[in-house]
Amino acid sequence: MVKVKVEFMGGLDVIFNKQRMHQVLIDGGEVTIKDLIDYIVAEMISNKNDIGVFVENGTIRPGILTLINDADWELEGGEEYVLEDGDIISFTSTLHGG
Amino acid sequence: MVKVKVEFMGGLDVIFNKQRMHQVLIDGGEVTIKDLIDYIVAEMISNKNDIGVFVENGTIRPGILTLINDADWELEGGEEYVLEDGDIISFTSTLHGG
Amino acid sequence: GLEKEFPMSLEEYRRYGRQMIVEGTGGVEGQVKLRNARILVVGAGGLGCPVLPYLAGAGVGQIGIVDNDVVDTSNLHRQVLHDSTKVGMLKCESAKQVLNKLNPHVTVVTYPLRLDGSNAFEIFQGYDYVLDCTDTPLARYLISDVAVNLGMTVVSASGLGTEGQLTILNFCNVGPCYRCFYPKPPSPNAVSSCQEGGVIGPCIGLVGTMMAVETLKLILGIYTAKNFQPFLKAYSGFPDQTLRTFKMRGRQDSCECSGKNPTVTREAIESGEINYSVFCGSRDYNVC
Amino acid sequence: GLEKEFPMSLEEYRRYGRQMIVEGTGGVEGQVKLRNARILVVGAGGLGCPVLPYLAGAGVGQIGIVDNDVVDTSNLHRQVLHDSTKVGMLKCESAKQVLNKLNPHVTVVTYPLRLDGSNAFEIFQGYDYVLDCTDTPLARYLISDVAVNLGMTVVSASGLGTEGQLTILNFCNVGPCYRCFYPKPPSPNAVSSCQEGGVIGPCIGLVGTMMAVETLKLILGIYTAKNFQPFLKAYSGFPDQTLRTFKMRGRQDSCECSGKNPTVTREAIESGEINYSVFCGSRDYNVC
Ligand SMILES: [Zn+2]
Ligand SMILES: [Zn+2]
Repeated sequence: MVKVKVEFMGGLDVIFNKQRMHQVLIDGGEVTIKDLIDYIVAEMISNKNDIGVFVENGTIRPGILTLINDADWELEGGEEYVLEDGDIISFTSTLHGG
Repeated sequence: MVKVKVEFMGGLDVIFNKQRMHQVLIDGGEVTIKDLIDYIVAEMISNKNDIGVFVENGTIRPGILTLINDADWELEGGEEYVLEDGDIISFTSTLHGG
Repeated sequence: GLEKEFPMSLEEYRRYGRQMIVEGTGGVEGQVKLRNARILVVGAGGLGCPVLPYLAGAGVGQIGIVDNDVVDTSNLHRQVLHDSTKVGMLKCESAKQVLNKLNPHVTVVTYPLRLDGSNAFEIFQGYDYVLDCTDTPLARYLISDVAVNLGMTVVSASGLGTEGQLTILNFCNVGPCYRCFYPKPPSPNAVSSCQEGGVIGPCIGLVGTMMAVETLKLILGIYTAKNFQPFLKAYSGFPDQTLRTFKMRGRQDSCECSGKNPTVTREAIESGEINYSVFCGSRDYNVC
Repeated sequence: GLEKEFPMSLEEYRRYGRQMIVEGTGGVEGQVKLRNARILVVGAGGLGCPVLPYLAGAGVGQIGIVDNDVVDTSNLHRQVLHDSTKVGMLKCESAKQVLNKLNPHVTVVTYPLRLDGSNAFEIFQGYDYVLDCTDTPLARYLISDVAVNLGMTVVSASGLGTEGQLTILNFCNVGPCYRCFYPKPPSPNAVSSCQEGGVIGPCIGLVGTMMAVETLKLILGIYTAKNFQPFLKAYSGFPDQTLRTFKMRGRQDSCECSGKNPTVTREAIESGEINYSVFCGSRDYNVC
């Protein structure tokens, strides 16, 4: 079991009851970010029509950045990163307005 | 012995060789912020003429805020607060320009 | 009646529509709060220059500007609301001209005078919030003291070099005041002005822009007596841009202004019994 | 000669003195760097409005402004460099008028056109740095691609609602580009414009002001190939003002523009082989 904080920014909180920060507990031995994404889709998106805002073709939708403790997940192994207790996983939609 | 980070902001770094962040090791059992201030005055201010910029009448000069892990030291016991390993102690001069 | 159904003109809907639809602004209700708000800005310098147009643009109903200084070429790198054709003009008048053109719906009132204990109460009383965009400890104590005595909340900020600080004082008459943070004034020789220390235009500009955000949040009711926590924000522009939030002490019982046994009363301020020049020391602060 | 001894006029010393004395600006040498700098700002909207006067105030020698849109009342709450008397005027011309009055030492060049693959190279080539103050993914990919092909560094920012983001792209031809971060464009339906989503004036204004700070740091050499670390800054204005710094991936070997085997070449862009409208999808983005 692992206990992490999950954060939605850049307007993504809209599909999570407008709440930016969530405490998440996931059962299992080695829980990867990929598992977390599956968990979020299955358990946290209240309106199933919103799933396409978060994932596309089985992974995070293009235009969303994923951060592990404030570092780009590409620096940490991407989807295969194994969560540790206390990690903060942030998802932020890229903004385009100016 | 205690190991903390000491930070000088709001222009105070000028009297610490223009370096904002310092690693500090102090010997002793219970080391308070008061001990840290004494240590800074004795060991870290290179030009002794600058001491009055940092302390006045035996304590931090009026106009300097002291923060313990980003919280006002008044919330943490002030001068008597006992340092813990990993603490970040920040001193910032109050700015007046506008 | 009609006004209840259509509390704003079509032109106002058009002008403010893009901010009214933002989550948290409260839509039409929030926009009416902005229109009813009266904000006093003390200082039309490096902090006031970005604050003023964003408040006017947002549709704040009345903006007062206190400043007795005139536009100078040496200010223009950071005081970008003014311009080279206005050198020598009162800053409050220069600012008023720009704001009137930006948004004719906003009433702009100018006070071309130096704020002191004898004139501050009368000026402050016509406003809901005061923004401290000044540049001396003397002005900062005075503004906080007057606001506490009138029960007003202050957005207070400052900057020098590449750094800046921002706080909210006397929030709802329960938050800390300037004297709670700084019971003793700094020695005059420890205070640097922008004149001496210098300042980077967009660094002080960023802090002023933050003041505008805080002011909108106060007007729109984002801060409440329940959720407000005393804070001080510290911005640094060089070498990395960072913004830190420090959790600050609450209102102090021992405070001479906002505490249990206040001596910094309206009477003491207006009569000159509280002598700010003596309190802060005699050094002549350059205007910044 | 005289120019070496006195590289600036007395008026310039007076105008820039308060920033020249700030630690880190490099004094006269830094001021000459600013005067020799040519900065292209694409977009004179919510981000461009604070960027432009702070760059002009600081004494940047040449400022180019690309924008083919006209001033509209619905923009004025956030685009505070313009005003109600200029509704219908080209934003680039409106901005030029303000900058010319603010600082006559600065050369302002306007490009009242829509940036595309066929005109971007010619425009960019006259400048040292490009600031992306636009509002669509299409423009963001185009600007980054052209800059990479020309070896230029980009300061790129964006905002919506009460949030904003800022990054530096293709720093010194070693940093990541927009395509390194976003190899695939977002689906058009996932993109909100300020028109639809709304925006708070000083929130987008703060991000624009941060762009001005970053630009000064680039010109003054605060960033070096040694100390530069790829980053993305995320600002949030409501309910609490915060600024986070995310450590980002470096340049990607697999990047189609800045990688080992680039297909997004100058020829492919100029010929129209790279079709940005098709790449980003056909939805019509409203100008923001
Ligand atoms: Zn108090
Ligand atoms: Zn790339």
